[in-house]
Parts: sequence; C-alpha cells; structure tokens
Amino acid sequence: MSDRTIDDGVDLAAPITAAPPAGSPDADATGPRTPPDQLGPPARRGLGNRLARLAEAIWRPALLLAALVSVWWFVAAREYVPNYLVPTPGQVWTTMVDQWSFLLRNTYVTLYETVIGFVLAALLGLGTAILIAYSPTMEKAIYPIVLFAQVIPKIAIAPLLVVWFGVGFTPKIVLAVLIAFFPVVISGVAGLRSTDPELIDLAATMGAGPWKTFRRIRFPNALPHLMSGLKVAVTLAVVGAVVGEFVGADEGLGYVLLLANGNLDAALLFADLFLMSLIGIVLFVVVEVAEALLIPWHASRRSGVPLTTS
Amino acid sequence: MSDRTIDDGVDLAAPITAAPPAGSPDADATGPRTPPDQLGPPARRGLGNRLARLAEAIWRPALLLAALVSVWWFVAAREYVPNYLVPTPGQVWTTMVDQWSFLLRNTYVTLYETVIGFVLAALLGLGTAILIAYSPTMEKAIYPIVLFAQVIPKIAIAPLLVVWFGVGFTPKIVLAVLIAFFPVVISGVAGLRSTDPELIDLAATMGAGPWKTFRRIRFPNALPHLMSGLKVAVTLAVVGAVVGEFVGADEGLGYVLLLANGNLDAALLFADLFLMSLIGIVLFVVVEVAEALLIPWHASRRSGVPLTTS
Amino acid sequence: GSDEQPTTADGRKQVTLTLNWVPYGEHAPFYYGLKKGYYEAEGIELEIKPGGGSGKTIQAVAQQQTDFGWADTPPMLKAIATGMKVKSVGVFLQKGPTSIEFLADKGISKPADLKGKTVGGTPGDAIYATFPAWLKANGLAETDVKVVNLDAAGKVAALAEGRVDAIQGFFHDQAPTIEAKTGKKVDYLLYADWGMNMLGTGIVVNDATLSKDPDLVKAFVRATQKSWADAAKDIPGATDAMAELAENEPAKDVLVKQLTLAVPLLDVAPGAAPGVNPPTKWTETIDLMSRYADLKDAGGPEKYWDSGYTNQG
Amino acid sequence: MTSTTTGTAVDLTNLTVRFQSKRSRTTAVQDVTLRAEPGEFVTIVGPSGCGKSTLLKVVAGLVRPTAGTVSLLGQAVTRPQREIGFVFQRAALLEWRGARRNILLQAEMRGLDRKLAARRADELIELTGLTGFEQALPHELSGGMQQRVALCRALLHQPRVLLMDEPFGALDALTREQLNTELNRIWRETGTTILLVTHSIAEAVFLGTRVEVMSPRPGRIVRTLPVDLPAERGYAQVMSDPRFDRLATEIRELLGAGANH
Amino acid sequence: MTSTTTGTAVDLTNLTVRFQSKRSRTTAVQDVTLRAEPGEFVTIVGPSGCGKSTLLKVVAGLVRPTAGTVSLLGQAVTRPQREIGFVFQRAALLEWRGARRNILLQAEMRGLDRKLAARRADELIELTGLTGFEQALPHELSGGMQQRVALCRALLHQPRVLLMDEPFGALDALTREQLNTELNRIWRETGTTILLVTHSIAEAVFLGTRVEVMSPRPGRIVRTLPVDLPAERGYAQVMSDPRFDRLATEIRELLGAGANH
Ligand SMILES: Nc1ncnc2c1ncn2[C@@H]1O[C@H](COP(=O)(O)OP(=O)(O)OP(=O)(O)O)[C@@H](O)[C@H]1O
Ligand SMILES: Nc1ncnc2c1ncn2[C@@H]1O[C@H](COP(=O)(O)OP(=O)(O)OP(=O)(O)O)[C@@H](O)[C@H]1O
Ligand SMILES: [Mg+2]
Ligand SMILES: [Mg+2]
Repeated sequence: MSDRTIDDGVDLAAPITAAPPAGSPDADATGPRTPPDQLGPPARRGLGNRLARLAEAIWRPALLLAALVSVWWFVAAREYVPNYLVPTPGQVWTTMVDQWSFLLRNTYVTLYETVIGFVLAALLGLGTAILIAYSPTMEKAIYPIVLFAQVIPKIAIAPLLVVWFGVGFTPKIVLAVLIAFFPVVISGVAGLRSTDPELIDLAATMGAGPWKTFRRIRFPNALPHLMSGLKVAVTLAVVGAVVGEFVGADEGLGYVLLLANGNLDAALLFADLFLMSLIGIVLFVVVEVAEALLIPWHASRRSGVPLTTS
Repeated sequence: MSDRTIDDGVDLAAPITAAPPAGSPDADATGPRTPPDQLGPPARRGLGNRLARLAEAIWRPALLLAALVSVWWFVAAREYVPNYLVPTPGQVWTTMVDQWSFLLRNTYVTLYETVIGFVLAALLGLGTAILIAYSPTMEKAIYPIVLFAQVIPKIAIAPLLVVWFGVGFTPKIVLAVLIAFFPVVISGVAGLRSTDPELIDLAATMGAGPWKTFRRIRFPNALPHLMSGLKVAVTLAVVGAVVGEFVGADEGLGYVLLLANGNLDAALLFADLFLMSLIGIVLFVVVEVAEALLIPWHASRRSGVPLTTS
Repeated sequence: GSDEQPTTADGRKQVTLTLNWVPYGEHAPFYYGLKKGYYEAEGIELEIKPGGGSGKTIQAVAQQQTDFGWADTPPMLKAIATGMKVKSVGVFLQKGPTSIEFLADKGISKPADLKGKTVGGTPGDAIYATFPAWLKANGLAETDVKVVNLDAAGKVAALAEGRVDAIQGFFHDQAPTIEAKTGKKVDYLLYADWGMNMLGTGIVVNDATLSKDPDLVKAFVRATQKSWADAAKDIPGATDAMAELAENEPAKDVLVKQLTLAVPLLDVAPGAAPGVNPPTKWTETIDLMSRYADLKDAGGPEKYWDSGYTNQG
Repeated sequence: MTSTTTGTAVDLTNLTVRFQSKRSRTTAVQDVTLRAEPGEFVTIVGPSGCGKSTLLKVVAGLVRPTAGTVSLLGQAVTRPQREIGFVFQRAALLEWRGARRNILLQAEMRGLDRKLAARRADELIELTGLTGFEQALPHELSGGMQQRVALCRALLHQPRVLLMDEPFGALDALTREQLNTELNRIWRETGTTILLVTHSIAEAVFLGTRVEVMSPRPGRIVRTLPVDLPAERGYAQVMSDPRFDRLATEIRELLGAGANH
Repeated sequence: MTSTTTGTAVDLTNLTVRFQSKRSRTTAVQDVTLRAEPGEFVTIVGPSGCGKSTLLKVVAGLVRPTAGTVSLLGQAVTRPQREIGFVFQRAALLEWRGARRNILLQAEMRGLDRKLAARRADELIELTGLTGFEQALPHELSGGMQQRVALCRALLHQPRVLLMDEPFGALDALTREQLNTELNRIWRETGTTILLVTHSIAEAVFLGTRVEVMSPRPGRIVRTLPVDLPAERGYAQVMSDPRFDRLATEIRELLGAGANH
C-alpha cells in the first residue's frame, strides 16, 4: 500500500523514475521507502531536469558500453586475438560505413521477417494459451503438440520448411513463429491460471460469459506474466528469422552472416552481428515500453523504476 | 477461497486430478465448481481406480499421437513427400532398432550436456535476476549485457567458442547456458518484482535482512513466474547443446544429425530428431513435476489439474 | 521451377543458377559469361544465386526451386542414391579439389607426415567419409591421425589458431582466403595427387527439366563451356567481371588466386572442351564412393550423368 | 430484474458443506435450513469460522453443497447465479482499475446501459463518500474505502437478491450508521431480498427483518429471531426501542458474549 | 527486547503525510502530534480514510512522513523498525504456508529459538481458537481465522511496541471479547506499549489507557481522552461502569455517530 509520497523535486509528469523500487533492499537499508514532500524550485522541474534525469538514466549503460568497446579495441588492436577472428572497432566501423546501403537493405529484410514472425507468434501463442488454460481437454490434446514443436531443433527442420514453403519470406517467418511461440504459450498459461479464484467467482455472479471474464479479468491479470514471455519471444524471433536465412536465402542478415563466414570477413561478420543484436534490442525495448504502458498498476511497476535498459 | 469439497469418489491421496480447474468456463458452464461429498465405495479408490484415471489422463494424447503417426505413415508410404525427405515410420523404427546402442550413447552425451547446461543456466539466471530485481544500479549495468548476450545468434558465435574452449563438453555446455539463461532472468525478475509490497513491509518490521526476505518471501512468491521461465529454458538448453555439437563434436545427437544430413539418411535424421525431442519433453515434464511439488499452493495449481502433458 | 520457363519481355528464358557456396573465385567464369553476353546469345537471362553448400544446392534443384545447380559430385551421387530426381550434365572440375590443408610451417609435404597430427573435418561430407580410405591408400592407418569434428566455419578458425594441425577442405577456395586473412602461408595435399581422384563441381539439373526442355539445358551448358574455356585464358578479365557483377565477393587478389588454382582442376583432355568427362572418371568416383562412403546400389555412370548435353569440342 | 419467477427468494434445505483439504476434513455448515421470502432482509450472525461466508457462496452457486438442496428465486441452484449482487468478505477489487471503473465492472459484465450505469455509479460514489477518489487504484485506497467500492459495485445493478458478507466491517461507526440507513432505504424502496452476514449485533437487529444466529463450527442455526420493528427505521429511534435491547441481549447471550459492540 | 533505550516509546511531532498519485494529491495525516510513554495503551478511532493506517506505518518506519518527526523508543525513525509487532489491516499471510508456519515466520525472520517459538505459537493457536487448523493454508481459512493468524504472528516475539490496525475487525462479538481480555492481560503482564486502531468505540475504551479521536481526512487529532479505568478490566465490569458510558458517548459524539456498536 504505502508506496508513494511526493518526491523531492521529481517531475510529477514523469513518475517512472521517482523512487527506488518498493521494498528493494537498497531502499530498505537506507530508510523508509517514501521520500518527503519538499517540492523543489520550479526551475528544476522543466526541460533541464528532464535532461538531467535522462543523463542519470543512461550514464551507466553508456559507461559500460564505452568500457566494452575499449576492451574490444585494446584486445583487437594489440592482436591478442587475431584480427581475422576479432576485428578492431575501426575496421567494423569502416565496413559499416562502406557498405551501409547493402547492410541497411538486409537489416530491413530481417527486421521485417522478425516483426511479422513475432506478431504472429504472439497472437497464436496467446490463442493457444487460452485454449490450454480454459479447457483441460484442449490442454491434454494441444500441450504435447506445442511441446513437440518446441523441442525439435529448428535448425534441423529448416531444410524441410524450405522444401515446403519455398525460399521466400515464408519459411523465415514460419521459423520465427515456431521459435518465438513457446514462451508466449507458457507464460500465457501461467498468467491466465494465476487469476485469483475470488475474482472468477465475482465474474460468475455478474453473469459474465467466458469472453467477458477473459477480457476484463483473466487477460489483464495475465499481462505481467505474459509480458515476460513476449520479451523472451521477441529476442527469439530474431534468431528464428536469421536461422531461416541460413538455410535458403539471398538476402537478410543471416545470409550476410554466411557471406562473411565464407569469406572469413570478420569485420563484416561483426557488423552483421551488431545489426542483429540491434534489431533484438530495439524490439525488446519496444515490448518493455508496451509493458510500462499496459501494466503501470502492477506491483512490479509501481515502484517507479521500469525494467528497461536505459 | 471456495475451492474444494470432497470429490465424488476421488482418491484423496492423489488430489491433483480432482476437479476441473477453478473457474474454467468448462466448469462454470456446467455448475458450481465444487462437487458434492458422496464418497464412492472403497473399491473404486484403489488400484483399479488409479489405472482408470491414468487411462483417462493419457487417452487423448495417445490418440493424438496415433493420429499423427498414421498421417505421417500415409504421407510417407504414398510418397506424397519423397522418402529422402520424410521416411516412413517403419524405416525410422528399423534404424532405431538397428543402431540402438549408437543412438543411446549419443543421446546420453546430449542429455548430459543439456542437464549441466540447464542447471547452470538456472543458477546463473536466478542470480542475475536477483541482482537486477534488487538493485537499480545493477539493473542498469547488467541488463544491457544480458540482453546483448541473448540477441546475438548463438550459431554465429559458436565457432568462436570452439576456438576459445576447444572441442570438448565445454563449448556445448556454454552454448546451452547462453541460450537457456535469458528466460530464467526475465521470469525471475518479473517474479521477484511482483511481491506484494505489504509482505515486504511485513518482513521489514520483522527486522529481516535481504537474504531472509528473499528466502522466505520473495523467492517463494517468484516461484510461479520462475517456473514458466525454467520450462522454456529447459527446452532451449537441448537446442543449445545440439547447436554446440554442430560446430565441433564427435558425439552427441547434434553430431549424429550432421552425419545423417551428410549421408542424406532421412531415417537416421528422424530417429535423431525423435530422440532430441524426447530429451526435451522428458526434461520439461521433470520441471513440471518439480513445479507441482514446489507450488501446490498457487492459484494456478489449486484447481487440481496440473499443467502436464500426461 | 514452374512448368513453363518464364521469359523476359524480349523472349529470353529466365534461368537461375544456384552456386555451391557464397561467391568465390571458382565462380568467376559464370560472371565472365554474363558480362560477355554468352548466355544472352543463347537466349538465356541468367540470375546467379549464392548457395549454402553443395547438399543444399542439390536439394534446391531436386525441389525445382532453381533451374541449375553448381555442385560437388560426391554429394550428388548420394542424393541420387537416396532418390532425388537430378542428374549431372557435366562435371567441370574433373580433378577433385579435395585436399588436406595446413600451415606451410608445419613441415608437411606428404601424407606420411600427417602421422600423429590432428585433422579437422566436417562429419557427413565426402572428404570426411573417404579420409580413412585415402590414408590407407597412402600407407597410413586410420588411427595414425586424430580427426577432430568441426563445422565449415569452425575449421578455418581452428586451423589458423593452431587448434588443429590440418583441415579437410577445398584448397582452391580456402587456402587463398586463409592466407589473405591471416598472412600465414597455407600448403595442401590434394587427394587427387595422392592416389584418389574424385570428380569435383559441375552442373546439376532436375530430371524434369531434362525431359521438358532439353534445348534449354543444351544452350546453358554450351554457354557455360564457352565461359569456362574463355575465362581460363583471361583470368584478370574473369575476376574483373566477377568483382563488377557479384555482391560481396572476396577481395580481388584472393579472387585471382582462387581462379588461378581452379583452372588446372578443369583437367581437360587435349582438344576437349571443359565439362567433357571421360566415363572412367565417373566409374572411379562411383567406385570410391561405394567402397568408402556408403553409397548403396551404386550402378553405372548413366545413373548419375547424362553426357548428351555437353559440346564435345 | 428480468425473470419473474415467484416463490421463495432463497431456499436452503438441510444444507451441509464439507471441505476436504490435504490433511483434514472440515464440516463448515451442518444441516442448515433457511428460507427467505421475496423482500425479506435476513441477517446472519455467528462465531468466526462457523460457515457464514460458505453459506452465502452456496446461495450464489459458487460452492456446491455436500448435501441438501438450494434454490434461488424458485429455481434450483446448479451454477453461479447472476440475479444477485455479492459483496465478498474481502473487497476483491481489480487492482488495475480505479475505484469508479471497478464499480462499473458490474455494468460492463452485464452489458447494462453505459450512461445510466455511469450516473448511478456517480450517485453511489457520492453516497459512500468516495468523491475525489474515482480514479484512485485499489492500493491507493484505505481498507474501508476499498470495502465501500465493493459495496457500490454490488448495488450498481439493483439486483433482486443481495448477498453481503460483512459489508461494513472495516468502517467507522458514523460511516457504518449512514450506510446502514441507506441500505435500509434502498431495501424498502426496491424490495430486494437481502442476506447479510455481520459481526455487529446492533447492525443485525437494525437492518434485519429476521436474525439468524449460528453456532460455532460445524455451523448450525441455533435460533431464528424475527425483528418486530417497523420497516423504516432511524438509528436513534431503534436504539432506544426496548424491543431492540431485548433482541440484542438475546443474541448476545446466544453467542455467549457480554458486551455490546 | 535487546536495547534498553529509555524515554518516550512513541513520539510523533507535527506529523504530516501526503500521497502523490498520478492525478491527485491526498493529505492523509495533517499536523498530528502523539506521544506514548512506555507501557501505555493508546487506542485510535477515526473515520474511514482519515489516515489511521498511515499513522501506524509512519511509526513502523514504513512510510516516511512528508513533514514532522517520528521517534520510537527514543530513537529517530529513519528506516523500518524491528522492535515492534505489526498487525496489518489486511492479514498479509504467505499463501504458501500453513497457519502455524505463518505464525512461525516471525521467529524464523528474527532467528528466535525454535523450540521456544514453537511452544509459544502453539499456545497462541490454542488461545485464538485455531486448534485443528495449524496446517491449513490461508485460502482454506475464513476471514476471521486469517486475522487471528496475523494476530498470533505479531504477538509471537513479545515485542516492546505493538502496532495493531483493526486486529479484531473480522471477529464475532464473543471471540472479540475473549481476545480483548487476553490482550489486556498480555499488556498488563508484559508492559508492552500498544497503539491500536479500531472502529469499535467499546473496544477503544475497554482496551486503551487513552483514546485518540481523529477527524475526517486530512486526519488530525481532535480530542485525546484519558481512560480512567483500572488497568485490569473485565468486560461486564467495564460495560456497567458509568465512566465507560460517558467516554463512549463522548467519542460517539466526536465521531458524529449515534448508535453503539
Ligand atoms: N476453500 C476451503 N478449503 C478448506 N476449508 C475451507 C475453505 N473455505 C472455508 N473453509 C473452512 O470452512 C469453515 C467456514 O469458513 P467460512 O469462511 O464460511 O467462515 P465464516 O463464518 O465466514 O467465518 P468468518 O466470520 O471468520 O469470516 C472454516 O473452518 C474454514 O476453515
Ligand atoms: N499508497 C497510497 N497512495 C495514495 N494514497 C494513499 C496511499 N495509501 C493511503 N492513501 C490515502 O491516504 C488516506 C488515508 O489512508 P489510510 O489507509 O491511512 O486510512 P485509514 O484511516 O486507515 O482508513 P480505514 O479506516 O478505511 O482503513 C486515504 O485517503 C487513502 O486514499
Ligand atoms: Mg466469512
Ligand atoms: Mg486503515
């Protein structure tokens, strides 16, 4: 209950960076969770303050990134690891600049496949989770199939997919769906099942049918769980698209990876890996932002510190 | 609250298959959730009843399996899909029987790598989740690294792993860990964060330090979330081990897959895929059983129908 | 892969060729032919697609996802044995590029020097399968050499990093690349030079295409033969063409080296054109594959190869 | 509101409910017979854990009895009932909805007219003193405020039968009095049948046309006390009525308690 | 139990607490000054939503005041306090633990002697009438039973200061009386300082050495009423005492209520 009093000089319009998370030992160790009501001067609450808080939010990851790049640069420049395995940041940068249109085009292809695959996986996964969570009969029938589809290594069935779906976008999207589907199902089922039985009772006394109970009670209740699954799924969807491109493609970052590997072109390989990671990170952050908008009410979010990277 | 009255003839020692799940529309549609107290004759509560319920539990998946095998057999035998792509069930069976000791040995290798990888991923993932959930500073520093490690396609960095770790078990286990780690972190963080703030308050007034609060409140509270993550992780660990074997190995199911692919031996390929899937399914069920034992108290489990495939 | 070969506006047939791998020097003649208009002259609008290994290329041909494939012979034999409806219409690299590669400073000059060494190979491919036989043919026992299993990308890194002493591979592709990247000199022992020759890469076609449009196949093979014959005489021109038309090909100097190493592998009989195979070479390869690589119900060359499409001379 | 079944509003006959948990079996309600005619206001008092909440849930069709029959508005209860309003003992609010939207859940679930429901919700908010907290999420409300939200939600659709499980337990004396008076008014004006569980003997007498006193677990009905007070009651008036005192004392004795809270 | 700080047990001076939520700002407590000497039993009554729970949480160090100072046992409160026992308004039980293990949580968290704690837990279970439900999970307990478990948990370690937020709200008259009497005994025997929030005026007077009456939100203290009754009190005796009646009536008037529950 007792979460928030007015924060010291915090911009009220942006409460997400207000206080340390409720009950985190950091906070516990230093004092009660809720800071006193001493509003700062108005100046601190405008743009300057926003910038200051942005800086505060990103300096740590920025520092980390800088440190990583330095280590990388040091290792590569000194050739502690040979350059054909680990190129220098400079080489990678040059490759990126020289081939930007080629890389951009292929990034777009992979991004496209990933997004479509993720959206389909989210919808199908949620649908499946609903069937499983609602009907024990369905559960017994569907669960084995879902599980089976998950445990088969996708890289092994990728050639079959190419045979069945040709070499266009379809097999990549199918792979992305297959690979991203499972976490959505698992977290969806767990979320839908975790509804307080008394709320279900409540809905029943309101004469609500399954759909309304789902829409207004079970689904919102499942969201915190579900978002965990979607976060895992979105990063896996990238992998699915790339694996699909390994098997049969003449575009996309997975294809560029094959090219780079075939030519031992480490700079291109790293640029390619960087772009793949970038897609994953950007989509992950998009899901996190969606989460922050969808479930601001949840205990995990009430604290004010969102689960983001920035 | 109102979950369980005495079930009609249900074996009380095995309450997990008692009633339809609380509040599932199946149950809602047909009547109140809790069945009347009319104990059946003692005979029904012994071995016979147990068998009957086992049969009841597995006939649907068994039927499904039979249907799948029939379709497969039909498609393969009629050569709707060429046999070099999809062999007949008979061919696969013959391969399994003929090469059982070879397959068993390689299954054992992959199982071993998977289990070690999964256990390490679970421990590391939980540790990371704790750091992230507890400390906003750590969150900002660690999250980007974890995310980055997740979004890089493992298949792309596998060759580097071989260079760094050689061709023994290590790179396979490292890959299994890398691939299974992320779902544990995400679900762990979500679970640890979802603790009711009032319970944290309670712990604070008991003078409990972070460790005790974690052990007795946050961790048990996070378990339902965490188990979702572990279920995803265990299936991914299999994939990690297999991908590791692709890159450099002389044993394991991934190695057998390469052999089968190289020799275009579809029967061996399918036998191999079947064994991979089997490892995944068995480990998944193990995690589910662990879940049923660890969180029988949770709303999702109270219903009595466990989230299993059997 | 549809029933009617699609055509361009001016009536040329649209044709795809899938390579055995991402573009490297061996492929320069195709680009040369494109540049010089040899394919156009035969009424063919050619599109060259990169591949992901001979096996996948053969499968794409079998599934009619591509019209022609450029693929290695041993995997093609296997593919036909398992039921894929494809055939070779001429192997161009008749001297197999199959080889054992190692850094020059290892002091290896003959197979016997491999004794006690570790060799990286990829399980499932033909080099891997025939390696024990090749050792035997050179007086070594299977146990004299330790084989380490690695995938294609891992092999090269492992060799350069000294994790293995040697690797199995195609010297004309890998050696120049490794040399260019690591600056280390790479040497090799060719299977073919040491008692075991198997046919290398050639053109693979689906049986359906052969019966449906034999003229197209003939035209394609003709253009390809001409491209190879002329490229062999104009290596700089060929690599220039490739640098211009291919995407993300290796560096120019690597291309030149790769093609230079590839040309002798054509192993053309005096007076014959590239891609014309003596049946004996086929029998030898089939024999080796059935003895060492588990090729079942081998049969004769006609099961795998149709000589009727090559221009003899 | 829709069907016009006649007969007894609530009819429990020889009701027994037993719960089976892993280790033990609890008989919550034992052989209870209870009838409420349409328009009756039955209040139920009894020791903690005697099965009062269970009783209401049986009427609502949320718990199936181990033995005995249940009917509501003349029809056998075999599934959750929708002709009712239920105030649970815990507030059971949706944590992601503000107070007003929690109240309106009732209307959304039943597909009631939005405008009308919104107007009525605002009236109820006003009535229960929640004005200013329409948007507040449950965790931002005090215990008593949460309870009032749950109360508003149960009253929103003017149900034919109201089941209320200690709806005023977390409220102070004044608020309680006011809401008691309001409930009395609503009951008189709408003719709703009400079953109300309370721990306050004064409240039981003030509100009920009949008080049912239950025994400790296994809960049986030990006495049924008709309240012979006029339907329209004022607090001051009732408290000073000798009949009130007599009834309160009798209930207190039945429950074994001495004081008057 | 460990440190032996002297001075005022609880000291709130000019306390103000404001909550900021997305859309609105609520002043829960306004300028409250409240002192409790060691061994005092202060009861707090006030309208729903006036900040009583907030007040207790401030004392426990769970909510930092917007203005004013707080000290407990002579030391400034800057972090959650452990010298206390806290009964929250909601039972706040761990759903995965049985009743007894929920009570023993207190001992585990504090590292108390297991044997001793177990013995005391069993005594408290007996005392609160939970015998037979030691293993029952929270969802298998009635509302009043859950509250009793929470009560036992707060009493287990015999804290120097007890903060109780409507600890008997969900209990019937008899159980309430019995537990009131027990609490009175425990208080007399241990000399614990107690702050207790209640909606029952009778309970406030029966238990307290002093009753603090709060105004509606923003909560201020409108009157402090010393209860000049002997420390050892019996229910029957107190109820018939004219001083009780006078006090109860005065509180009732301050709260604006007329009846006596
Ligand atoms: N789901 C359940 N599983 C097992 N036992 C239960 C369950 N629900 C209730 N009980 C038991 O049934 C008995 C009656 O519970 P109920 O909630 O009806 O009591 P109550 O009269 O409402 O008590 P209170 O006044 O404390 O709310 C209790 O002993 C309780 O432990
Ligand atoms: N976490 C919070 N965020 C915002 N407002 C809050 C929060 N906690 C309490 N409030 C507000 O503070 C006021 C006082 O709440 P508090 O819980 O202290 O009341 P109370 O006196 O205990 O009431 P009750 O008797 O109903 O339990 C209420 O108006 C409530 O809405
Ligand atoms: Mg109850
Ligand atoms: Mg309160």
